[in-house]
Amino acid sequence: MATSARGGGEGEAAAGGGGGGGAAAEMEVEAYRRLFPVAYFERHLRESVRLDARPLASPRDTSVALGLVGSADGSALVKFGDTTMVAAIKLEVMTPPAESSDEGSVAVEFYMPPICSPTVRPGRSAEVAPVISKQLSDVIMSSGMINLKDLCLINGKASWIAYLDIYCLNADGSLFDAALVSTVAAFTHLEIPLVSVSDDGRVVTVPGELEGKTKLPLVNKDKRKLMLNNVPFSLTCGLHKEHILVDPTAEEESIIETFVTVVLDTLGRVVSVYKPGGSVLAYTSILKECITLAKRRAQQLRNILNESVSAMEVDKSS
Amino acid sequence: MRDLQPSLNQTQRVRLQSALRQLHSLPSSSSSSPLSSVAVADPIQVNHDDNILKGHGTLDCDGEVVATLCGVVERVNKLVYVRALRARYKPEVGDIIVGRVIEIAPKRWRLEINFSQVAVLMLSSMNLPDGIQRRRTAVDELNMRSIFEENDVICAEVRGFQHDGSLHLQARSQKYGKLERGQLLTVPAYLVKRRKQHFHHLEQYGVDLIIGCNGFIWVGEHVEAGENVGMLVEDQKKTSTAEEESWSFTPLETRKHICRIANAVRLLSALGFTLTVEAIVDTAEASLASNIEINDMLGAEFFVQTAEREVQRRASMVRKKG
Amino acid sequence: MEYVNPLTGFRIDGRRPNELRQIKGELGVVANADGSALFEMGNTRVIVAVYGPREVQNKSQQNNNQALVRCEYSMANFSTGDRTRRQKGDRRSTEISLVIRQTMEASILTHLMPRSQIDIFVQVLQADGGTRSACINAATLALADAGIPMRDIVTSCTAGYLCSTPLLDLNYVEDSAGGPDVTVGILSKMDKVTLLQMDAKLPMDIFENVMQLAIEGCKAIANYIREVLLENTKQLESRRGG
Amino acid sequence: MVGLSEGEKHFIRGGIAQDLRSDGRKRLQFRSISVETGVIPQANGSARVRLGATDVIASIKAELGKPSILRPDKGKVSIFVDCSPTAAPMFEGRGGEELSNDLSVALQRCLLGGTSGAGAGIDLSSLIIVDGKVCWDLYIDGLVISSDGNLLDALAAAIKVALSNTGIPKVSVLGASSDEQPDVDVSDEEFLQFDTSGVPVIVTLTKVGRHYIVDATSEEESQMSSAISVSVNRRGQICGLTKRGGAGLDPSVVLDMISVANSVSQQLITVLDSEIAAAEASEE
Amino acid sequence: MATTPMTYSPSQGAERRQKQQQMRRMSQELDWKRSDGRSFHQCRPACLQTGATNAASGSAYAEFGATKVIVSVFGPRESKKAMMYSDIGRLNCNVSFTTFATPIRGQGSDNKEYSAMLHKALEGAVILESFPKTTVDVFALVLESGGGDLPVIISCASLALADAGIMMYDLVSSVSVSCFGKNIVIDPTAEEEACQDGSLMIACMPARNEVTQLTLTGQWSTAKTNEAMELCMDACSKLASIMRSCLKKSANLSS
Repeated sequence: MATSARGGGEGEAAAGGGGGGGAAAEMEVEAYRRLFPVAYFERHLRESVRLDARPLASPRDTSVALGLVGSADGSALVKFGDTTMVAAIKLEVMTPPAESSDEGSVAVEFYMPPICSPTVRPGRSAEVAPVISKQLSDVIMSSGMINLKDLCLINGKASWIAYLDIYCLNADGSLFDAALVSTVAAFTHLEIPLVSVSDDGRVVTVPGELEGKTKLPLVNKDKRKLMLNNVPFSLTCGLHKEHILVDPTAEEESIIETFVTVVLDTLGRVVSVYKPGGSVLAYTSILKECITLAKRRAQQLRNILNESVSAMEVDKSS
Repeated sequence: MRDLQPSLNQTQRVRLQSALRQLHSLPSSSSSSPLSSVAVADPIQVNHDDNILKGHGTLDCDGEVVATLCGVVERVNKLVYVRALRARYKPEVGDIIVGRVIEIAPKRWRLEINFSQVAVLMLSSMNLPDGIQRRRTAVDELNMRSIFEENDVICAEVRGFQHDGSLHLQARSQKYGKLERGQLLTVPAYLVKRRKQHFHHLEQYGVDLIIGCNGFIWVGEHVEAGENVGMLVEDQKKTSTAEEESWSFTPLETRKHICRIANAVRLLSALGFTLTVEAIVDTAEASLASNIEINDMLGAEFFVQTAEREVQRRASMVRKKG
Repeated sequence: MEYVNPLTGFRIDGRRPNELRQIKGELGVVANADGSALFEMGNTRVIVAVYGPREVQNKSQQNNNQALVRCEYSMANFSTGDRTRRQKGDRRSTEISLVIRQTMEASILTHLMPRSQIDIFVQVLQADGGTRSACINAATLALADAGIPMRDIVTSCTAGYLCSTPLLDLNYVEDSAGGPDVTVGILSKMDKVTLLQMDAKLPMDIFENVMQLAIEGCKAIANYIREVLLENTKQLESRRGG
Repeated sequence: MVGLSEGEKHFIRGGIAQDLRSDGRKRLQFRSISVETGVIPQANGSARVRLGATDVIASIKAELGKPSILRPDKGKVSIFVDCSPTAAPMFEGRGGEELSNDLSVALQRCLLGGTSGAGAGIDLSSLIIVDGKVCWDLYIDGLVISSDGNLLDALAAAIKVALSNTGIPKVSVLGASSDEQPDVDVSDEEFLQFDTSGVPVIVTLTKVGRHYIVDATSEEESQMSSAISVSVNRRGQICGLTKRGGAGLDPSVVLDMISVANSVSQQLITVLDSEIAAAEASEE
Repeated sequence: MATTPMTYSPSQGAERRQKQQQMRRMSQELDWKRSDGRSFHQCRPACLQTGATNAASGSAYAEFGATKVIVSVFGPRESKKAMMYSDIGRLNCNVSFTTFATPIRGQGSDNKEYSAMLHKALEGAVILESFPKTTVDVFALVLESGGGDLPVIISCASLALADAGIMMYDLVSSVSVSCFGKNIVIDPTAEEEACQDGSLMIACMPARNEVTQLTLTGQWSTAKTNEAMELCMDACSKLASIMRSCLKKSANLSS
């Protein structure tokens, strides 16, 4: 189902064993791969190598770019190998409900437009999209990453609602992990516009050039950046037979028996563990190993994110 | 053909109404009197002692015979039935029809013929292009599209209903087959009367006119029976340059005749007059005689004139009889 | 609000309580359909086009013993007083489609046209009360125009009860007054009620009066429809000639 | 969908090449057009236009609304077209949606001018009642009842006629406080006629072979290689244009088609003018 | 979020109106400065890239100023819709916008108008006979709407079709102009489009000198139409050569 016709190229040479095969040999390997995907995959695993020539415990090349979408208040583009996510945040004003008059809110939606995968057609959304929306929203809330009180503008009158929309541009496995990184990155990039209250009680933005000139009272002069407290990162591990494969691709996901997704916060605490059904039982020892792998990955992601922040600052200043 | 409703001026309207009134008052040449018209649910007077047979368009309702259609009550010996006017085509064995292929199914073509179902033309009910009578082979079956393909207009004959209720056609004659180089018109089937001859070669025009019993009327360039025009158009499909195509177009003179005949059909159908070859040719001739442009045949003035001419024609027929 | 003037006994639009609005039927309004009709009851105006009997389009719905009858009801955006952009297939139109289909199916001799399909497309141009009645009346005309055999002429009319008076053929204002209203459909020759819809409580004796009034309305409409059909038939026959 | 055999297609193409179409028309000749006004009495204006077997209704309804923040000095106009299943069984359910959308967009493009409101066939400023507060929202609805080609031109003609038949109630402003929504009184007796001098007509040129024809029937449309719809006003200015898909065209051909459409449109406007006058006379 | 409260964007309304009025006033003059400093007849720099997503048979990413579009092409593959017998393939186009593409957060739904327009612009260029009985799906996602969206989508889609190896008569490139009073301004931004007096968009196959799609709004004289068309055609052929070199670059890379 999810065989990526193109991603194949590099994997074969390493896997086929022959290495030096001509076009004919390549065809044979390709045919074998399509006809017997599991056998092909398992033969790789025995050599401790994956279809794309990665070692089992290596995630794909990961990159984060901030501020891609000019029309949004915060945005980020995240790539895990070929999996690509764009996340953007738009801030709007709402009247907070009475029971939480000093809080704003976050609305998360995860989209899988038809461009991301051959299996998605216009008019019908992919069935995993709402599941990932829900997981993301749960993790954002339960991790305490955002203090909703920071989103308050005027107690009881107005607060921010952050619409976070994540589009998957290319679905090649580990969608949740990539979506979560893009979420964190978009919030990191988020710049809250300077606003004041107009005569009719509506909150309006104050354009940069008018700052200091407008007669209207500025509401949020010192709340222009959101403090992120416990930044969560996640790692999805595929469990197949006795092997653990981190950051699986779509092709691997279609073969692998089961998965465990571990979400950790800044302090290395487990925020959530998610394991959909599946044949293999995740033993405690395996789970522990997954957590160890996730810690390593979280650190790595934190570094990548920091680099992207400084890259952007360099960009700005130059 | 209800698409033709010319906008009449005041005088024309009065003239048309008077013409139609006269038509109404003229005694009809057929046996039925105007009084025998019925609407749905109208009772039909019968003498129950006669052991009458209740035919098409009638229903027994509490001992009374009532009509289920709008139409004219016809009585043939003991049979009483309602002859419907506007309705889809009711096939009878031996009817010559014109139809359009809508689907190619195993060993058969399925045709739209203005009936409540599609009609079936079996490969075996069809003369093969080579003209040899033989068993149909699998190769023939694969080549069906080279005989008739989707949307082709075909002339055939009603063979009858099969036991499964489907309507079958046959085309085992040189005169049947694909119709090309012309136009297909559709009129209500009740305007076509069954006659001995439905193929007409109008020699003076070089035009073929086929009046299908199902209300599909073909007007096209004359083709000698058996002449294989199919190949001609096949060739054109391949050679697609505009220049080459233009050589094969219907000559303008013939096209004028085709369009004039076609407009005569459109006009008569809009007026609701029976479509006989005589009426059609008369109308075309009348338009020529009074120098009416082809398109103006569909205009208000000629519309009214045609109605008036029909009044005269029928009146003179009554006089002859009387 | 006074829907019936207590002094004169006239209704808001000047009718007597048992008076129908102006009705008008016209055949052949859609060029390419097998049968079509326009029907007006006062300001309510509908067009019906009938396609068929023709080959069943969706083979799985084909019935070897009888014709498949289908109906789709749509309202033009401009059909109501307040302009509303309506979605196709909303609940109300699905319901009315069903009512029209079932009512017409009761009259069509479907067993005479096995393995075929008859489509009744109803388009409301103006809705001013009694739309479903107008649709049924128009459908009868259109089906007859298409030469589809029917048991009987089906007609429909509404009646209501306002200001202690049974009222025939409610217009929109009367219809939205919130009083009880009854929509009746009859097979006119057989004198059988095939459709009865009422949405309010009404004492039995009053109900009978109101329903009787509606039936009278149906019969008057049936007479009119018969005349239209007969006149059309005579016209077609005399034009066709011998 | 019109299914035609190769033979019939060839015949149609030949007729167009020889300037004698199947019904005897010349390439640039319309079918006879018939116009009826006031067909929807409940609307502010309405018209029915028939071109051969093509039959459409346009209705104009005016409702009070609020001008958009971005254009406080203008009223709003919206155009929607619906293809009734009565016209063809294929419009059943959502079958007509694509065509309806296409026609709606093409009409909007041809009648509503640029985003600034310049070049609109309908003067949007005439719809304003109180600047920034109250305006008329004009709803233009087209309904296709019967379809035999050239729907767009027929709809645009119907809209033009319906607009000329439209009376908009006179409105007097009662309350005049500056920041609140003012009270208005809508007259049931006095109506203002609409200025329709600027409303364009649409002429669609269908290219078949090397030639173009106007007012194509569905059968002829099935033979189109491409088509261009041009909206032209009385002064001969182009007010909108849409190419209706199909094959590519040489720019010089496009320009030629525009100028042909322009000259045909003036004839169409004259025909419509006299039909409007006749329809109004017969309505009274 | 089960119940989304009524929310509004703080940048709505007054401020945008002011900006537009300012723009409007300015554009009435004979000579004014475009906000991004371009001259009237200068296009935005075009950034094009093929192979943006590899889930598809072919894809392309286009960035013209603030306008960012990504297009994927799938197929030829089996048609989802039941089709009548046909010798030719089907081209299916779908355009959608992200919720954050526009200044005011949108619904992110399919844009039927653009889908239909994209189809019309491409159908004259794609050789449908080359994939009988199957469908080629062209899906476009507008990441950011910064003006001239449709022309960018069209150009980007034809690049993606080429990347997918679908046979075409020529690349389709598309450019639009806005008209302000007497001035014609090429490749307008969203701000400019919001208050233009008229617009003209051309999609064409420059190598064959054929127009595949042309739309025009507002009032135009014949002379001005000619001028605008010429401007667009010229820009289209320049754009096409950029597209061509982009394809060549990716072809060199992959070989």
